[in-house]
Amino acid sequence: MAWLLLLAPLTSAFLVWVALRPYPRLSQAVSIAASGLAFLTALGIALGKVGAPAALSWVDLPGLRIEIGMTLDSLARLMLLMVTGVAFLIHVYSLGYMAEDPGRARFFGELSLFLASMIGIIVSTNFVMMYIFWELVGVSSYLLIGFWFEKNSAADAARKAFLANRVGDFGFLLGILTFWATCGTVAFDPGAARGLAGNWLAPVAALLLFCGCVGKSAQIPLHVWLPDAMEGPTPVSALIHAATMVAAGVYMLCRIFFVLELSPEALSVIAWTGGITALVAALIATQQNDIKRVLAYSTMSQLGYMVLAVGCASTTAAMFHLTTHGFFKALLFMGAGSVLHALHHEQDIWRMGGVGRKMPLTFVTFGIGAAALAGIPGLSGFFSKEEILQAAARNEPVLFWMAAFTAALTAFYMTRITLVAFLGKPRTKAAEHAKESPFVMGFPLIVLSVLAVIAGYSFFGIEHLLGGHEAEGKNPLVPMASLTAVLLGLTAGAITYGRANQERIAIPLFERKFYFDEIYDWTVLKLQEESARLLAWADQWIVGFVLVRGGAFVVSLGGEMLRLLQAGNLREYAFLFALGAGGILLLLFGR
Amino acid sequence: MGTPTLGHYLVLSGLLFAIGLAGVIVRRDLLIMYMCLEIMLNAANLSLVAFSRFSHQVRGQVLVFFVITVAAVEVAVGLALLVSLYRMKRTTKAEEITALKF
Amino acid sequence: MEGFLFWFAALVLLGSAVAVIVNRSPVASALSLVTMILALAGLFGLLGAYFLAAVQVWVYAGAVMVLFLFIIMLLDLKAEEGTPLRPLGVGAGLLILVLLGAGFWRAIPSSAWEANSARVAEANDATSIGHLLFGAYVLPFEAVGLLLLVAMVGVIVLSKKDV
Amino acid sequence: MSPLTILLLVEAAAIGLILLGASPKKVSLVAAGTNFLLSLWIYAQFPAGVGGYHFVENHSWIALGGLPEIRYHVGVDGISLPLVLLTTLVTLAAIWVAPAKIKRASEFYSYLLLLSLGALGAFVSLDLFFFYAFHEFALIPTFLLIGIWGAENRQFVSLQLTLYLGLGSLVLLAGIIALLGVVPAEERTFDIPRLTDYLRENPLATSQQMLPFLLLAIGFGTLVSLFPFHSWAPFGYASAPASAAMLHAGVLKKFGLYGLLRVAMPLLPGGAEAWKPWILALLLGNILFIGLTTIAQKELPAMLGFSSVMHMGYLFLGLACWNALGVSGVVLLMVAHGLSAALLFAVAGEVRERAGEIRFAELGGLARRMPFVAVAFLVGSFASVGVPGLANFPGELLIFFGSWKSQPLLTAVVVWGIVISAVYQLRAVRAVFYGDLPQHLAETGDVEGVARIPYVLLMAALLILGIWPGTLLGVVGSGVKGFLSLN
Repeated sequence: MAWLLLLAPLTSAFLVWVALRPYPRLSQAVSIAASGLAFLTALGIALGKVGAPAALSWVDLPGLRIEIGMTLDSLARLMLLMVTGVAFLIHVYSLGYMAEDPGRARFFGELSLFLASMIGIIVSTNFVMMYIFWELVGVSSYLLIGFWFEKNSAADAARKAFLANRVGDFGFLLGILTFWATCGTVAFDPGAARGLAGNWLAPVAALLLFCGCVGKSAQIPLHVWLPDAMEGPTPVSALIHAATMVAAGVYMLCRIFFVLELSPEALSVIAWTGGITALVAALIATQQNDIKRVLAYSTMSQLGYMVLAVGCASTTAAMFHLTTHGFFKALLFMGAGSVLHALHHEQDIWRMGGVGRKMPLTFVTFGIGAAALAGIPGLSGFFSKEEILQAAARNEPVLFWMAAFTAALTAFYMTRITLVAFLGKPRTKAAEHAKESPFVMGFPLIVLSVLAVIAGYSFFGIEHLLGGHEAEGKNPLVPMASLTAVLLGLTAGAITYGRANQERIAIPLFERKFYFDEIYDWTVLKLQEESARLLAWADQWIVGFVLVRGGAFVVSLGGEMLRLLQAGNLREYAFLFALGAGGILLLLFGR
Repeated sequence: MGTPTLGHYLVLSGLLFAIGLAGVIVRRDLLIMYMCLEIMLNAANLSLVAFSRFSHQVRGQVLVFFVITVAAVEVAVGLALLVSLYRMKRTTKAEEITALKF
Repeated sequence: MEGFLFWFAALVLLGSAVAVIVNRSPVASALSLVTMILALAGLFGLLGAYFLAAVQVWVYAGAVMVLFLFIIMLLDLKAEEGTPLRPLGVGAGLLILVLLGAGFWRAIPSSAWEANSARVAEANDATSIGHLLFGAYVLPFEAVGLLLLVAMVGVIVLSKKDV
Repeated sequence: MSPLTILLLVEAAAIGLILLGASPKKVSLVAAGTNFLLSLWIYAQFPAGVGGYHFVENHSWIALGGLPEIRYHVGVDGISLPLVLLTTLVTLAAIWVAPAKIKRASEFYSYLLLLSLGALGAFVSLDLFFFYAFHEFALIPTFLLIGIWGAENRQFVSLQLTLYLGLGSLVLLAGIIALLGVVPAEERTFDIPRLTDYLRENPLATSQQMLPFLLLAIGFGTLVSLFPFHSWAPFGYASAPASAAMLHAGVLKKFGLYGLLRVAMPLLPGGAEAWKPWILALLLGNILFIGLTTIAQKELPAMLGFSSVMHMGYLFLGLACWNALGVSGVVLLMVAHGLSAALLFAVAGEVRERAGEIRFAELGGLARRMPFVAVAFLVGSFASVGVPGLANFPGELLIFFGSWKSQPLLTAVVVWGIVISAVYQLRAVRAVFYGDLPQHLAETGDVEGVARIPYVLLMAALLILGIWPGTLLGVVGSGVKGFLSLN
C-alpha cells in the first residue's frame, strides 16, 4: 500500500505525458487525484495504519547492493505530511492559476513527476536511491522552470538551475562513493558509518555530501539559480522553490546526520555556510523590487537558518523550522501569485500599491504569512526560529548574533513589501482594477494561513513527531534578543516605507545581488568558453590536421621520393645495378 | 715473374669487366656504350678460356665460340637500332632518349 | 719468358680497354677496341686455345669492328670536343671500378693461385672442338645458326627507309 | 541451425530480395522487425543463471596448411546477448527512420542491412577470423553510405573515416597475429573460448603480453575513437545520413569495446595491467579534452559526434579497472549509449531534414512546431547526460563504483564529465528547441503517425533499462562471472 506514495504520481505523470496531453481537464483531474491519494497515504502512514513495504533489490552485484525501499521513521512521516499536503494545496491552486494556459496538461504532468521524485527522496533507504530521486527532482525542476520555454529568459533559467544542481550532485556522488569505499555499504546504516569514525576521510565525505545540499538548497556559492528560477509559473515557485525541493537539501542533511556528526570540522563549515547564506540573502532581499525575487531570497535566507541549525547539531530545530517555513512560505508565494494573477503578471512592487483594499482575502492571508516569517511572537515562525537561535547560541555566539541581525532584516524586508504592495495608493491602473482571485485559489490560502498560525504550538505535534522537546540549555537571553530584533526590523520597515512612493534606500551592492552573477559569468563562462574554443581549435588542427593529415603527407612524400629513382635515365640504372652487384659480392665474400 | 696461374687470368677478366661496366656508366654516347658492352663480353670469354685451360676440358672453349656468335648478332641488331634511332632523333646521347620516362 | 708475355698482353689489354672509354673521338675508341681484341687473342694463344685466338681475330676484329667503323662513318659522328666528361659520371664509374674490382678480387678462391697448372700442350684443339661442337653441342650450334638468320632478317626490316 | 545463424540469414535474404527488385524499405523493415522479435525470443530463452555460451553452432569452414583451422563458430553469452539486442533494435529504428523515397533507395537500404549484418556477425561469432572479417565487412557500407548520401563535405569525410578505420583494423590484425604468435604453436587456434580457457590455465609471461596488448589496444581503440585516435568520428557522424550515423555510432562502434572485453583484456591480463596507466591517461583526454571541445561545437550533428566520442571515456574507465562492477557497467552503458546515440542522431537527422538547418545560431523554439521530436531529443539528452530513470545512469553508476576503489582521484575527475555533458547537451536543447522561433522555421512540421514508432521504441528501451537494469544485469552477471579471471 505504501508504494502508492510513489506509484500514484508516477503513473499520473506517465499517463499525462504519453496519452492525456491533448485533454487538459482529464490530465488535471488525474494529477490532482494522484496527489490527493499520496496525501491520504501519507496521512495513513503518519497515523501508523500503513507499514513500510519490503525492499526491492535494484542492483545486486558483488560489493554493491542497491535496493528501492522505504524508511518511514518520524522524520520521514513529518516530511511526507508536509510535502504531500502542501503539494495537494498547490495542485488545487494551480487549477485556477493556470486556467487559461494552453500547456496546462503538460504542467500538471510535470507537477506529478516532481511530487513522485520528492517523495522518493523522503522515503529513500540508501544513498543511491536518494541520489536517483535527487536528480529526478532536478530534472522536474528544469522542466517546470522552463515551462514557458518560448521565453528565452525562462529557458536560460531552467538550464542554469539544472547545471547548478548538477554541480551539487557531482559533489554528492563523490561523497556517496567515498562513503561506500570506506564503509562498504550505501545504506543509511549508522553502524557501518563507524568505518568512517576515526579516519581523515570523515570530514571529506561529510563536506562532499553537503555539496549536494548546497546545490539543491541554494546555499552560497551554488545559490545563483534560485532567483532566476522565479521565471517558472508561481505555483512552481511556491511548491518547488519554497516548500519542498529546496527543503530536500536540509532533509538530506538531517537524514545523513549520522555521517556529519562524526566530524566537528564539517559541522562548523556547514554552520558557517548556513549563517553567511542567511545574512547575505536577507541583505539582498531588502533591495529587490520584484515581489517573487524578494520571496526567493527570503527562502534562501530561511534555508540558511535551517543549515545553520544542522551545523549546530540540532536537526530537530532545523526540521521544525523547515515544516513551519514550508507552510507560510508556500502561503506567501501563493498570495503573491494571486496578486500577479489579478495584475496580469505585474511583478514590480513599486507598480502595485493599495491592492489590500481590492483583494482583502489575499491581503489578510499574505499578512499572516509575512508575520509568521518575520517571527512575530505567537505565530509558528517565531517558535521554530527561536529553536534555531537557541541552537546557535549554544554553539557559536558570533553566528547567533548574525542570525539575530538576519531576523531583524527579515522583519524589515517583509514589512517593506507588505506595505508597498498592499497599502498606500494604487500606483498603476492595473493596481486599481485588481479584483479578488477565484475561490479555488483562495481556499489553499486560508488553509495555509491557519496552519501558519497553529503549526508552532506543541499541540500541533511537530515537536512530538520529531521525538521530544530539547528542554535543556534554554538561554533566556535568546528570546529577548530575537524579540527586540523583530520589533526593530518592523519599526524600521514601517518608518521608511510607511507612505513611500518610490525606493528610499538605494544600495547597489545588494540590489545587484553582490555581483555574484557577473562574477560567475566572467569566471565560469569565460574560462569554459575560452578553453573549449582553444581545445576545439587544437583538436581540429593539431590532432586532426597535423597528426592525421601529417601521416598521410609522410606516406605520399615517401611515394614521391621513390618515383624519382625510376627516372628513365639509362646510365643511372646501370650504375644502380653495378652498385648492387658489387655490394652483394663484397657482402658474400666479405672482408 | 712466375708463370701466370688461373688467379691471374681471373683477376684480369674481372678488371676488364669492371672497366667495361664503368665505361657504360661514364660515357654518354650510345655507340661507346656498345663498345664497352663488347669489352664486358670479351672479359667473360677470357675467364671461360682460362677455366677450360686450367681444368683441362675443352668444353669451355666451345662456350666461348657461342658467346662470340651471340656478340656478333647483338652488335648487328644493336647498331641497326642505333641507326634507326639516329634517323629519328638525330642524336646518340643517352640522356635525350628518355621517351619511356613519364 | 711466358710470364713476361702474359704481363705484356695483360697491360695492352687493360690499357686499350681504358683507351676505349677515354678517347674523345669514336674512331679512336673503335681502334683501341681492336687492339684490345688482338691482345685478348694473344692471351688465348698463351692459354693454348689457338683455334679460338684465330676465330677471335677473324670474326671479332675483322667483322664486328669493321661494322662499328662502318656505322661511325655512316653517322659521321663528330668527336665530342666540347663536352668535358662530367665529374659525376666519372666518379660513379671509378667507384664501380673499385667496388667490382675488389668484389671480384675477393671472390677468387685462394686455391686458384697455386701453380699446379703446368701447361699441357693441346695437340689438335681445333679437332676436339669440332668433335664437341657437332657431338654434344649440336643443338646449341643449330640454335645459334638460327639466331644469326633471325638477326639478319631483323636488321633488314629495321633499316628499311619507310619504317 | 542456431537462431543466431537465422539472424544473419534473414538480413542476407533481405538484401537479396532488395537486389531482385523488391521495394527496399518494406523488405528491410520486415527483415529488421523479424530479427528484433527473434532476438527478443533468444533473450527470453537465454538461461540467465548458467554462464558460458548458448545457441552454439560450430562447423569447420577452411583448414589451410600452417593456419589453425577456421571454423564458423557462433554463440552468445551474457556479454554479447545485450549487444545483439541493441543491434537488432537500432537496425529496426534506423531503417524505419530512413525516408522511403531516398535517391538510389535499393542501394541505401542494402548498405544499411550490410552494416547491421556485419555488426551482428561480429557480435555472435566466436572465431577470431570471422570476428575480424565481419567487422571489416561492415566498414565498406559505411564508406558508401557516408560517401553517397552524406552532407556537403561527404567525400573528404567518408575517405578519412574509412582510411582511418582501415588503418585501425590493420593494427588490430597485427595485434591478433601477435597474440596468436605468442601462444605456443600446438595450442594456436582461432577459437576464442578455447583460447580463453587455455590462457586462463597457463597465462603468458607479462613481457610476452606487452606487444600484442598494445597493438590490440590501439587497434580497438581507434575503432572506438579512444582519445588521440578519434579524428575520424565526429565529422564522420556529423555528415553521415541519420540512419548510417545511428548504426555506426550506436552499434558498430561497440565492436571495439566488445573486442577489448572479449579478446584483449581476458587473454592478456598482464598486458592490460602493464598498459593500464596509459589507457587511463588517454581516457581522460576523451572526457576532458573532447568534452570541452564538444562544448565549443557550433552545429548539432558535429556536437553529437563529439559527444559520442566523449562518452567512450566512461567505457574505457570501466574496462581499465577490470572488476565485476566495472564490466557489468560497461556492458550496460554500451547498450544504453547505443540507444541514446541512435535516438539523438535520428532527431538530428529529422531536424536537418525538416528545418533544413543544423547550426545552433540559426535554430530555436522548435519545441512549439515539433513537440514530439522535442520530447524525443529531451529524453535522448537526459539519457546521455546520465539522468536516473534512463538506461545510461545505471551503467555509469556501476562504472564509477567499479573504478572508485582502485582509482579514486581519476574517477573523481571522470565523474566531473557528468557536468560537462550536462553543459553541452542542455545548451543544444536550449539552442534548438527552446527560446523564440525564428521566422524561417515557422512552418516546420512534426513527425506524425507511424513514423513515430522508432522513436517510441528507442525511448521505451531507454526507460525500461533505466528503471529496471535487472533485465540485463541478470544476463550480464552470468557472463561476467563466467569468464573474468577476477582478482
